[in-house]
Amino acid sequence: MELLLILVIGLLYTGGIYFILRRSLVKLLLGIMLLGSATNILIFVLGAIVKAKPPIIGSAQQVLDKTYADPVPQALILTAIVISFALTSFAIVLLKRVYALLETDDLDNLNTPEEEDI
Amino acid sequence: MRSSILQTATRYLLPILLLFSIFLLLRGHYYPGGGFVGGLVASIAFVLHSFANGTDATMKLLGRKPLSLIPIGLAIATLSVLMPVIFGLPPMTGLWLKGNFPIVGSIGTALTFDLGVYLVVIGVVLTILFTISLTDD
Amino acid sequence: MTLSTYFDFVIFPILTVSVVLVFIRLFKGPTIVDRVIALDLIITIGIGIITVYSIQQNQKILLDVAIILALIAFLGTIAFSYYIEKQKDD
Amino acid sequence: MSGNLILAPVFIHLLIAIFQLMAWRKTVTQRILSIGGAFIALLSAIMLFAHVFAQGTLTINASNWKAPFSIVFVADLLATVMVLLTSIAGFAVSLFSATGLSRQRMLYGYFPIFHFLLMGLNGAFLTGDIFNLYVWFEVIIIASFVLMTLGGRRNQLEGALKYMSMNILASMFFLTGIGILYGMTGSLNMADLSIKMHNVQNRSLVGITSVFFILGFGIKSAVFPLYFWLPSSYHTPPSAVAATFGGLLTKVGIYAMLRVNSLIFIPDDFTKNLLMVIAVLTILTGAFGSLNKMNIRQLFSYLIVCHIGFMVGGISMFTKLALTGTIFYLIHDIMVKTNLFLISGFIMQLRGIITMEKLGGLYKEYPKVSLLVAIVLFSLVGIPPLSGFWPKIYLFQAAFNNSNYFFIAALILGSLVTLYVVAKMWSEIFWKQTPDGVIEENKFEPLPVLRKLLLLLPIGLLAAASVYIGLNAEAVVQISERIAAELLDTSSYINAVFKN
Amino acid sequence: MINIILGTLSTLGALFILFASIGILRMPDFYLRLSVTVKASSLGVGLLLICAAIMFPNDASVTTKAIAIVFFLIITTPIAAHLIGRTAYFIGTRLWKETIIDELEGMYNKETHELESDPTEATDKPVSRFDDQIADTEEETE
Amino acid sequence: MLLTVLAGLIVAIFFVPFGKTFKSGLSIVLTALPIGIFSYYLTHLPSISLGKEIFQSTSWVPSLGINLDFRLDGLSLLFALLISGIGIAVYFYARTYLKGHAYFDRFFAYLSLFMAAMLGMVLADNILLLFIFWELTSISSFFLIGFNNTSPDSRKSALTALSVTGLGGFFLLAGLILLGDVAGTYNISALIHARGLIVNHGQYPLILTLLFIGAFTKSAQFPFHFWLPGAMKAPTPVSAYLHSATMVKAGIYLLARFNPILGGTNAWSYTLMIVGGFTMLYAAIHALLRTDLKSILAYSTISALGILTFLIGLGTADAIIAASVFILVHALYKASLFLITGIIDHAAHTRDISLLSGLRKVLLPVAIAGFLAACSSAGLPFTFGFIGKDLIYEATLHANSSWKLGLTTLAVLTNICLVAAGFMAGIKPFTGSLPIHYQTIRLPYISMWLPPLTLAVLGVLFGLMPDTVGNLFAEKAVLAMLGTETKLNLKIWHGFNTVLLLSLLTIVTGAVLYRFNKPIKGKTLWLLKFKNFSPEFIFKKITVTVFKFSEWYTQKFHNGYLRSYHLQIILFAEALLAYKLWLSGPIDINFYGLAMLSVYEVAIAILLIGALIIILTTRTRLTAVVSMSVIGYCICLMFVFYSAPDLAMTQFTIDTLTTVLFVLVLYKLPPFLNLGTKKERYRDMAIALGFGLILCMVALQVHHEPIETATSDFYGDYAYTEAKGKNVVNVILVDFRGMDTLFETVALSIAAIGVYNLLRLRLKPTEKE
Amino acid sequence: MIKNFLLNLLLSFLWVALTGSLSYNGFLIGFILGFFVLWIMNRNEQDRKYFFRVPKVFSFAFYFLFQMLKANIQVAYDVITPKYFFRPGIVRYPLTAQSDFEINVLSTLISLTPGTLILDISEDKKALYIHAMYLKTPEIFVKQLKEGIERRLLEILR
Ligand code: NA
Ligand code: NA
Repeated sequence: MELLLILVIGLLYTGGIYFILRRSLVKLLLGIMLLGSATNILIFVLGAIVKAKPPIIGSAQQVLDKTYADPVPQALILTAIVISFALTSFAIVLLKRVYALLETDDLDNLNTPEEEDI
Repeated sequence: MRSSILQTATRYLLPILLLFSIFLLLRGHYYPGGGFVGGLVASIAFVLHSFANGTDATMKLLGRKPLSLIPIGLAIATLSVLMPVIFGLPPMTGLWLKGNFPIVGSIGTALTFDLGVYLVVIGVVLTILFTISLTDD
Repeated sequence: MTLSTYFDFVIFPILTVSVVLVFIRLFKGPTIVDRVIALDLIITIGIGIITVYSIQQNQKILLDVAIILALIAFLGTIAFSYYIEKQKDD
Repeated sequence: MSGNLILAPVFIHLLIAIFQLMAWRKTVTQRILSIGGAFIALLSAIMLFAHVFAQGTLTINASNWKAPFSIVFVADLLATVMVLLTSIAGFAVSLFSATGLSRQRMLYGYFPIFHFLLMGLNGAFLTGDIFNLYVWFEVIIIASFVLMTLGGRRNQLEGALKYMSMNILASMFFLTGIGILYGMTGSLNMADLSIKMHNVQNRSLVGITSVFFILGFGIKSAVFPLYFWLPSSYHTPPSAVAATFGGLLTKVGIYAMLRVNSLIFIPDDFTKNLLMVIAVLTILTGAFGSLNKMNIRQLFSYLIVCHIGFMVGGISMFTKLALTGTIFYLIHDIMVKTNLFLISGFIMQLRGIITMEKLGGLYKEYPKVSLLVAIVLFSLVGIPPLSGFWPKIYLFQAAFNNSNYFFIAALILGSLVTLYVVAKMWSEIFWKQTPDGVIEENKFEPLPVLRKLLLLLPIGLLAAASVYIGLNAEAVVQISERIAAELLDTSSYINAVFKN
Repeated sequence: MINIILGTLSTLGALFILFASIGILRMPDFYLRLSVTVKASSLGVGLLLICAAIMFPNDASVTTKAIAIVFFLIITTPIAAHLIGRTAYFIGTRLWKETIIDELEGMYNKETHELESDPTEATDKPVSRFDDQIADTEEETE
Repeated sequence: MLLTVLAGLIVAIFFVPFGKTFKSGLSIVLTALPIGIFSYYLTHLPSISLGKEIFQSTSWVPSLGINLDFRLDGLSLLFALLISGIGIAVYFYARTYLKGHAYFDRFFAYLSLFMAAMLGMVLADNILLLFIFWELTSISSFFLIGFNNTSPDSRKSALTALSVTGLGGFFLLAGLILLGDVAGTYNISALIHARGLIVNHGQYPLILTLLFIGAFTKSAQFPFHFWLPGAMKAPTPVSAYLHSATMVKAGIYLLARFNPILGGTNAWSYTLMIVGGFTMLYAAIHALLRTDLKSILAYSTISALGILTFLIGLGTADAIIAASVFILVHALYKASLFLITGIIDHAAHTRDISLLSGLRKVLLPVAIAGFLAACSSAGLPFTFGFIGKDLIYEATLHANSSWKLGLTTLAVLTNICLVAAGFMAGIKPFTGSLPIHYQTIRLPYISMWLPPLTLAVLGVLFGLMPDTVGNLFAEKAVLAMLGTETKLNLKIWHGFNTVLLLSLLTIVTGAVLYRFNKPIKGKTLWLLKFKNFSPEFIFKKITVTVFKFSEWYTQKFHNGYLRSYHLQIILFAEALLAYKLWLSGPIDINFYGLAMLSVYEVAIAILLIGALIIILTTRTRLTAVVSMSVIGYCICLMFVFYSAPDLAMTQFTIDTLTTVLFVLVLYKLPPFLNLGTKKERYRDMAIALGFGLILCMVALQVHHEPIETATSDFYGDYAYTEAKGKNVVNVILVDFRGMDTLFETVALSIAAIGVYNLLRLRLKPTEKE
Repeated sequence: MIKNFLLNLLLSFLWVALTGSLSYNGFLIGFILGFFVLWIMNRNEQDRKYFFRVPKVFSFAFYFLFQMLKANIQVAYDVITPKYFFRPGIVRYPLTAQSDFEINVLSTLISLTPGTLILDISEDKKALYIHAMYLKTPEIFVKQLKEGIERRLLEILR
């Protein structure tokens, strides 16, 4: 299973990198998002993955027995997900503004000389 | 995009979602859920409302700028982190009330902290979405 | 044969096939609304899959996720229709 | 309970920011809070430094679990020095922005975000947990995005876009590295990692992991093939912001490199050579870039790149001498670079422009200011006995000891170019008379005296700091040497973390 | 015994879902796809949830959760369907050629999106839904 | 001693607040500084001349071995006296010269700073301390050359001077540090003892090269000489002081100082002789071809410096004696000639000797001074210059080298030119008939003409009592330079010998040359033909090319295209990672550790990959967004399967919100563009695939590693018992690693505020900052 | 007023359902929270009484489920068989129901029964526009609905 996941991760990275090499604002954004997800899954896979044993202590037990999924990567990814949401939302709006100001989607046109500013 | 069907539906979906979000918040320490998801669901509730009745209506419903939720949430979270310092413990040390409570399990700084997170998340999401939908350029 | 194996060899394959079918629709379009409902259906099937999975694995906790899906999924659809109409205006 | 002192520089800023958010749009309150708070933070930083300098490394286990399992904050000498410098620079900038920044920007929450940024920096320096470091980095970059776009002018946004996308790449590399580290060792605590990394059998994998960190921190600290975001963006935001960035942001990358290399990956020959090549190229790139720039902020941006090269070179050698030089340079650089951008801001206030062609006549009109600026500029160049001179001695010595002649050549070139551009700047901005018709062009009334003084206060403060560093080099040398020693022999750090 | 019930119910549910997906693939126009998917899927999922409820008999929470899920699906799906359907119509998504009647035609007020109830009041010309799909063509811009 | 050094600095600093007050007559007080210092060192003269040495040390940066070590021996005393003595003259002179100048105060601040630096340099007994003062002299000279800051070319030449000397400075620093490294000490006295070690060390050549570059740049040796004529843009007193008498001698001082440490080897002497020899002749000839008084003097100065370098290179006792005397000689006459030039410039408002004549009628004392100085420079008998020249010829004649004759001729030729040049500068303006328009010229204040006169007269007086002078000033200097005790006996009359003949020959030929060498502009123009070979020109060319290159280089890399930045970053990353992977060899995968693969997982994977393909291929943004959400939901399902319900929930809700976010702004976002050629697309796809592949391999490697569970076990054990929570993930988030969560919420808040600002804040165009 | 109270009860039941803890204080918390939630959103319509409708509710529920199942099978059959039997169309359906609540429930139910789908409702809430799959004539279709679902529903709701 991990192999399949790793394949998926590789493809996600591929897609992300390909998109950040484009000239389009929106593609840049999508690329960043793809890379973010790729990284999250990577972390998830690198901590061992376990099926159907969520790290929640059963009503009977006092401690989590060792067969259960490793909670740490989950916590890390959760943090990472939320942070990348913050980044994404900011990025989206930044894009919107850039587009509104420059009326271009072409990243190659993003070079206003200091003097022309405002 | 006004649809009376959606509006009517929102009337009972909003409270359901809010309730559900609080539910998620409170049980987070025992079962899946917690401040983040809770906050996200709550903000989704308001987003839904704004889709149905327009953002201004939702702002009216909230009564205050969502931005102002952020410092409150942060303050609650920070205070619950700094609480232990008063007792000479390092920050973020969990302090608990005696006894067990339904759903919540035990009540302590962890919970108030999660509450802070909950509020911050609502504030953040709503600030972002409503600012966008209220500005047109 | 046990329920679990039955799920593995009958139910899950059926659901898988249906997901793939829906995905074909998503791929074909032709209009954006088609894609949107395909997405919506995928999520609904997802709920189904989660349910079956939680039965098979005897993990009721996973149903919580299903609840959230059921409760929130339609927001996406609403958002899209909102967008598409708005776009028609401009 | 001195443990809690460690987190004071973090939480003070956090609380300030929260209060300021509550006082949204009340700019006067916010300014008072900012200056007062920055001052308190400075005091706490001084106390912390004094404590650590006297009694050695301090640690605290947040949430009170035993060592590797809770997020531990470690105030060793390096961290405390960085915090101290941050607090000094922060205080200066907060003074400057209280007078120098447009009210509009304040209305939209400049101050809270500025304090969040300072909080992030302090946190990054103090944390002893690699993932927590990642969180701090995120706080820092998001805050910097916001500060950079604050005002939303065209080239601000353009700069911000480039800045953002490349920094996000950096975070991606960093996070991936962390994931791999956890996968290998199941630990996130840096002290714990430095122990566990020894037991990892697959050394090549360790090497691969280190590459991810080199990439992540390399982008952050703007080294040669990864530096592009810096010169694309640093000239766009208002000077107060640029000062914080120019002084502190890239240094976080350097700090992280130092930390990670000393604790987790002891640099092998490959890493050393790689870093050395990077350093030389970085210096060249920065030097070449700065030669032709007429906009002084762009010029400063390239100088930052150039001087980052000096420090990376020091890290690459990773000997006591080299590290001492690096640390000293770090200390000097933070003071000076911050000040440079403040000065550019002051010039902006006076003239409304910062391109050399259009400036001039300051030597005639503001003799004392000119002197002040001259001091700063010459300490940047490293004219003895000002602050920039001393670390170079160490770097030269180290380079000779490792017979890194390319690095020596680069050092000389970099210093020469710095000298040249600084002298050119001086003759253009101060000696030259104001070109005709420029004063008419910009409609900025001359500054009221009080305002001018308030703007100059922070500049003077930082200038005094660098002069002090220069004249009392011995003290700084002692500190730097101690830090270098601690970086080479991490046992004190690890013992402090594990409390034995 | 219980396994057989579970088996049948789950099979039924899965099949209904399958029908829905075949439907969304095969149906000739958008509206048909929409109306097929909505119920088949929700019914199917409903059946599966009943399985779940039966699976954990002595656990109230599962039953209630199952009920909750079904309940939520029942509330939300039609609304979503209604909105996307109306949007689709509004942007002029084509009806199937064998559609026998379209009483909605021309009832929309173009400017205000307001929908008349009485055909006689419908002053407006039909919404031109036969110019190709705006929503996409705008997107197709290269 | 430290005090004398600090005095200058203190005065300089003192000017910052109280500068204005000195603009009045009060400025006379300033002269107290040089006078005081001069008299201080004068008092030491007897004891030092008897071979005493005075040390003084104050700790400064012990860890670096840099302390305020000062040492007063013959050499440093000679220089200290020169600096302060000529300082007196210059201070007096400048007071009048710059009367009423706007920057009067700044001028004296710089001057005092310079004097302090210069003193510090010659007194320093620690090479790094020496370097510190060395740099300070460069800086103060920069300020003084650019003193007329409004004139572009004085700015330009200040910049050139600083660049050249600065370049030398950094090389010198490197050299000194290497030296200290090799010898293990920065203390000069200690270094002298380590000579053997140093000279035989493998690094010796490198050290030498670095030091030489430093010295030559400072002392304007070919090919670094060109900054000096440019430096004549400075006010005349400055030229007199820095650029002839003192600062330019810093390089000479350095060589003299290091002669006992590094000297005596072939590398040392040949380099110095060749460079010095060439410089002295080259510059002397140039001097003849000038018509501007100042440039004549500038070139003759360069030539004189060449002579000194040459002599030190020669290194014999005679040579060193000659050098030490010549330093004094030259300082005296050249300073006075410069000051005279200043007076003429003031009076006649020109320095072109083709126009100047007959000024003796109006400026008699000046004329006398000029005459005396010229004689001294020409080395007429009974002048100190005569002694100097004799010694030089002695040195060349008795050089223990095979081609002493050649050296002598070189010296003679140079001196012939210098004689002529000296006459041109000192005599030409005063002889002949006085043009009408100069009739009105009045003699300036005494404070202006007395200093040059005094110096000139001294030039003669010393010539009359060479022995005493020699013993007082030169002998111990020689000791310091040679390291061995040598008796000087300087006589006016050696009897008839080759040296005398040569001297006479020199003088006569020089006079003749002066007679027939008419100062015409034409010659200067003729000189321009060769300018393409002049080092100055070449230096300019190099500079220009460097600038062009740097422009090109900077544009090449930092070209403003975000994607090319990304490209470079990614390529760099791939290169490094690929190399590392290649080193690590083949990867083995443990299939046992793998989890069972079941159909729904495959389904999800297919779905995800499919969605990814749609995103990459679609032409419509909205489809891309839809597919993005599909990917999100797939990830969510994965989290469900692999027992991460919390993640699944968060992923799903956030994904929904992201979709909403997109939808809200999407129609304000640009449509997809497919800019860029097909070729580019293929290339990028290849790069992207490479990256994906690399990460897969890395992931496989990591996955192969055994799993450490200490941390998670700890959390599992204490989550409920201690932290009172059963959802371990949540307990981690709000307790074990709560700090992460707290500051992550801060990050969220910042982002929100940022969005708010981006959309709401609109600056007025008038906003400065 | 009473309607709020009922909605509140509903919420607190929902709460119990969600928490799955059928206990007094669980219910109590649910009630309080529900009250809180409702209090957030102040809405005021006149209220109705509705106590004697429980049996009808059940009968209606069964009727509806039967309809749904039947139609579903019909549709399913149609979907899997190659030939299409359906004659789709969009029909205007004049409403008897008035209150938002009625209309809402009605439209939901109509949408849920296969073959019919609410596309939109007119601005003045007098007419629904329904997309139907099996259409003999619009009139018959409308009549069926009126007799069937709408009448039974209104019996309950009024
Ligand atoms: Na959680
Ligand atoms: Na949770």
